[in-house]
Amino acid sequence: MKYAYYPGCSLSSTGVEYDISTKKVAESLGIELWEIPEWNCCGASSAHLTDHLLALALPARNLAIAEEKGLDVAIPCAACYARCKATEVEVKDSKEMQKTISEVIERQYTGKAQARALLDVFVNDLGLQSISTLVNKPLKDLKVVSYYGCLLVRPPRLGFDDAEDPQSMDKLIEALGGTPVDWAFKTECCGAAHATTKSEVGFPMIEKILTAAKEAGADCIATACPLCMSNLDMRQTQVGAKYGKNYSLPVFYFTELMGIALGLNPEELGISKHFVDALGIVKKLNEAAGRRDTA
Amino acid sequence: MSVKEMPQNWEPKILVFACNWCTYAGADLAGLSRLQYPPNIRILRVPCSGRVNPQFVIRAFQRGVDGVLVAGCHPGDCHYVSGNYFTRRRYLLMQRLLQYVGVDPERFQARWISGSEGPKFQQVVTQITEEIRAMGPNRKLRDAQ
Amino acid sequence: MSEMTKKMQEIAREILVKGEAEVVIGWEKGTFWYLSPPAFIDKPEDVQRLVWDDFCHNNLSKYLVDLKNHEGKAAVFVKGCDSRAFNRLLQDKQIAREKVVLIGIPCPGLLDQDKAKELGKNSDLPKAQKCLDCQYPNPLVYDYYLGDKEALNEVAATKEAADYSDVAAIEAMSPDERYDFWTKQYDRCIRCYACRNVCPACSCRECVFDQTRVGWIGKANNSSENQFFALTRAMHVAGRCIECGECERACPMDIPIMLLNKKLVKDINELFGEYDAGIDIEGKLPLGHFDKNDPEEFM
Amino acid sequence: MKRVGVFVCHCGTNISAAVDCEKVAENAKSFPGVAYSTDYKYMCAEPGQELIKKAIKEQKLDRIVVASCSPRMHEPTFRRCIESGGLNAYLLEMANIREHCSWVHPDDKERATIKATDLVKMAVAKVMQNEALVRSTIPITKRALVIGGGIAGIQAALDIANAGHIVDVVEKEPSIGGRMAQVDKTFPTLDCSACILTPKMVDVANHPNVNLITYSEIEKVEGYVGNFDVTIRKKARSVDLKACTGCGTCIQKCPTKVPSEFEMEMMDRKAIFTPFPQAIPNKPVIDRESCRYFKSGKCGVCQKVCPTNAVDFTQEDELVTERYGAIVAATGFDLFDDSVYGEYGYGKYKDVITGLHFERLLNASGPTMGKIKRPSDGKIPQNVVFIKCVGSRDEAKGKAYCSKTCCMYTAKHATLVREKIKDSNAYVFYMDVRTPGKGYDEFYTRTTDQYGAKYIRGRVSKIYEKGDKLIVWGEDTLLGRPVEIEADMVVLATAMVAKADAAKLAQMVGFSYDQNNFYTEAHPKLAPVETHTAGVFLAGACQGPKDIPESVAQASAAAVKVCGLLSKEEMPTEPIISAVNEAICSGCGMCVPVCPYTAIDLKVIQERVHGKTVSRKIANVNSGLCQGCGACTVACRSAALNLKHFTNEQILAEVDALCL
Repeated sequence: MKYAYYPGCSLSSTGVEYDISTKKVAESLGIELWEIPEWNCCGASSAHLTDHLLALALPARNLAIAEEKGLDVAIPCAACYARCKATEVEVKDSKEMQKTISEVIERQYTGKAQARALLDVFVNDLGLQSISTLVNKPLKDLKVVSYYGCLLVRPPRLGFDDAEDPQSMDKLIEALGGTPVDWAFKTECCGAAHATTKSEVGFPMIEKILTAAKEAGADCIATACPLCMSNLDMRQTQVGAKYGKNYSLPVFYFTELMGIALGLNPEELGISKHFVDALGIVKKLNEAAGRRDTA
Repeated sequence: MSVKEMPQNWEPKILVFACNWCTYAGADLAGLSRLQYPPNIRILRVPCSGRVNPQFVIRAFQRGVDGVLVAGCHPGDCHYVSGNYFTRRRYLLMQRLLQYVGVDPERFQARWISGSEGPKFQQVVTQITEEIRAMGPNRKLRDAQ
Repeated sequence: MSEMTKKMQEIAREILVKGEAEVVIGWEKGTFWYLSPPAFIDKPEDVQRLVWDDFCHNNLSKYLVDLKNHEGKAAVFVKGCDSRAFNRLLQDKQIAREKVVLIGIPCPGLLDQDKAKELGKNSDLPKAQKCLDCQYPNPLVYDYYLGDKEALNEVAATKEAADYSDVAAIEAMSPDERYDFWTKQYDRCIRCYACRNVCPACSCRECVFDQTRVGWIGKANNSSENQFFALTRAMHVAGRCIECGECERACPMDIPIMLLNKKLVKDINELFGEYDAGIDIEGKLPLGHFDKNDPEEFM
Repeated sequence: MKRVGVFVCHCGTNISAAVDCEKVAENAKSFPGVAYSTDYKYMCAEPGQELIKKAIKEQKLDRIVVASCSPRMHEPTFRRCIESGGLNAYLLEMANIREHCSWVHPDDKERATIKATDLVKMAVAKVMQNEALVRSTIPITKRALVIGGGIAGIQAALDIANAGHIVDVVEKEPSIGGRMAQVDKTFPTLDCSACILTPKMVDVANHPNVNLITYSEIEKVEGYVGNFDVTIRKKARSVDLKACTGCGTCIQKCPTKVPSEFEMEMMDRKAIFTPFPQAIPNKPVIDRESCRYFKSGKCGVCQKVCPTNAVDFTQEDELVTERYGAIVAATGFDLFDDSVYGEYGYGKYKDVITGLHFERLLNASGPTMGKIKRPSDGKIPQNVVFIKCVGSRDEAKGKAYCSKTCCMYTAKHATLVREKIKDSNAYVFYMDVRTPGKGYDEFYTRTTDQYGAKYIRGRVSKIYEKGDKLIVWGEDTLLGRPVEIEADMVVLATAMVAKADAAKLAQMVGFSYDQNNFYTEAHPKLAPVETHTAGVFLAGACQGPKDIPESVAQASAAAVKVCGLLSKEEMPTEPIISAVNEAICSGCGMCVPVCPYTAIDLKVIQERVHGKTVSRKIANVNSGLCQGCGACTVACRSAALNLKHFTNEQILAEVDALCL
């Protein structure tokens, strides 16, 4: 299995551990990721607030490079994925737009190279069955709420999973030997950049998600988006202080959890980079496994 | 008057196959509403656009018609339930085939015109007449006689 | 004698001796080395006439229509394209399955007869045009199979996908160029109707071109009538042509008839979804049904 | 020698102002076949018609062309005219020189005249090939079939029966009554559904002209208007209806409990059961899927306790075939599957239910004896949230159409919550409130003003459980604010959808259905109860979402259509239909799937070939079903099929004439 790989800007900055864990896990699973050479920013929200064509042309360039190679593109970041998917769909829908974009980027992009969420690739292309056979350190008794965020499975007609009650990450957690915990905040918005620019709007949103995860009885949260990660992990102490709560709720990229279950070194996966201590829970997991082994 | 007889004041002759229930009624409505259009079209009434055999179309070109329009009810509105869906399939192909053998796309067209679309009837036949007038007499597929 | 010829003769003899069929339709050597016309064998001692070589072009399934009212069974050899022809006729209800014994032959592709005639016996001959992008070299339906039973698709398709570059080349011309091209082709037509007679999709009891009373077509042999014939025939086989190329081979005037048929195959695939005729006899024909979501160009 | 008469009408000045009618009539004299040609001021008026009749006689005309207005206007007039002049009505053609010529080309008399001449020329060429056609008749079987025993079916059957015709009602379930039997109260009057339905159920059951066939399905339909041969599968009931007295002992003693479909699975029934207490026939049926005897061979308690020996495990499905003159489809509706809305948690949270569940909770014989209680813990809810348009008006996940009844039943539910539960709150999330109907808007106004239901304009984005509450997040779009409600119960106003097997029945009978599988009426305005298949009529929600009064009205309308048909001994058929040239037809069957009326089948004929008798298949047009569209004629490559009055020869002649 081979895919073009589009990490996106976040994965070389705040979300570097997502990048690290993605690459490590893919390697262990035998998935070849070909990083798109000289990839450019997907345009994020800035581009599509500014100019429609720009918002499509930016991702189109990356997709076009992958298309030349004949590869679909695996994209970890939910926001990058959403922008790339939107481009793919628009190009497929409109020959005219396809032409315009090709003129702008000076490359051909016909929509043949598909934008694929990394989670989708793992769950639906590789398959849960194949993943579970490779698990050697199951996430035994680890209660995980899967947090998909608002972009990964939306809009409904483009998504690879139910937009309101997605299941793929939960099933993945199960395949890793963990205990997926059902909750109602899977696709609730984390507030995105509001935590920075308008904390009075953003913080309550983060608070709701963390509280719900806690109430659901989760040991940790799994996510697929670097911005969600920032909000839930980096802001956790700050939000807790504001609402007088101590969540102590580790947040993982789902790729990190996969890495742990596949037996990779947590440090090498980048888990030590988290703000809320996440190594502790991994350690406990390993100790429990050790006890089971000796018992 | 055929093309040969009046080469100077040539006027295109356009045959319209109109289904009885929609397009023929739409043409009637255009009349009732006194919507004017060029007097170049001749309507041939058929019960359903699904009755229009492609051979009729080729025959019309053979005999010297400059353009052919096949028109019927909008998909879903067919008086006979599904006739126009077959029309659509058949003439999507036929149109491409005619173009493939060199017939200019303007010469053969198909349209959905409902019984309430008098203005659309006017607009469609006006447009087709003007397109074909600009192209001149049709020589393709024509009988030499 | 080739291995396959031997097998053919053996099975033909067996079938005739056992009385499984009264006649076996196969190929035999013709007047020239590059001709292998049909052979109708009804006596076991005649089976040595049968031959399998690079020139067994004739689509034998069509002959079954002539045996429609024959009481006994007929056995017939089928290549991939012949088996599609058989399915075509079955779907058109022109033959009864139970009256036919089918003997399948995997076909690696046949050689170009015209080139053989031109270049001579010991030259390097190209494949026949129709075989160049054949997708169905193996018979789809048979009672006996003369190839390797284990390898179900023992001969690979000649090309990965059907090749429409010849059609595309014409599409790329201007309307006037296209018209001139086809006029040149059909000006040659002598309206012998050999293309129709050999075609497994042409199985009408009375062809419209013979209905002079209705007046579909005039007797005059001119460009206009010839093109009426060409276009009408193309529409009549649209969605039903099994691409055996027999029409083109049979044409004494070398008119590229398959260029019309392939255009329709291509358009049907593009407009209504991939469809290969003569594969699924239960399935609906492209012009025998519709989809409410068919492309809409007539608004 | 054919002698065509051409009559050019001036229509006062309607035609003659733009077309030189005299010249057109003069030109026509030179067309092949024309023996007489003239013009007149008003051809359709009495003197004009007399002129035609006189000319037929004096000029020995054998076919007529009238150049005047649209045939859609006066074709029947002139057909009658030439018929009384002694010609067959179908030896007429009309050239439309008014709507298609004078009215649209008022300013170019020269070219309008040329065009009118061409149109007459085409009509003459066509009429030369016209043939006399004869209207024939088909006999009518005086028996009607109603498919579906809900309120629509019951009403249709009663009306047909009261008019003196025999009618069979086929119902799939063990009892008639349908959806209305599940409903508690009816809007806008709040009278009890059972109280108004059950008397009708009894009426229909006792009517001497009605024959109820319950627990049965349609297996096959053949034939056409006046003569439908319908095969009905009477499913094995395992209870002899004649012997059973309906005492109910078997039901009492049956040890197997399964969730009751009628009670929306909120209550159990037995394996031998009647769906509800007022069922008709009030005699049980064994659900063989759950019955212990059928699963393991053990038990048989019902048989042992039956005082009349009515339980019969050996019963088998029975197929009966009956001939009917007309069919009413009244098969009703199903509910949309709300579980596609992950955000509502239907199927996940027990207290998120549909409106039909709520009806059962309201019903005195339902699972809670009419007390509104939560399915999860039986507590009485204080805050009830209603969400409208669940599955309706939602192209992304549901259906594009409006389910029409939900606004009213949700108002009813909200009213009843407020009435039955002290200090309760009823919140209704809505997109629009649509209440056209007699007394409907007044009812809605009472719901909000008098009963104080809180209507919130907006959608719900999420429902989740928190403790024993359901947290409902939504938006009040009028205030532009998010709303959060701690609810005890959520009721979804679920879309009405076509029955899962609706398409199957339609295909079997041969009428059409829309993209949502609702049955298609022949005309949305002017033929709302007819189908495109003559003799098949529609009643109730099988045609589209409807409430009870509408269903009843449509049922009565369908009954009138049936009675109109059955009141005749025979009916005339339109002679413009397809015909097969048997000598040419090769029996390939291409025409069969293109016929929208299933009017063509293949039949076997015998013929002599080289001294032998051989049989072959050919197409066969059923003149009772064919409506004359001509689709088959184009599907037929060899032109073995031809459409009378619009033959290949006629159309080719018209095309040729145009260019002469």
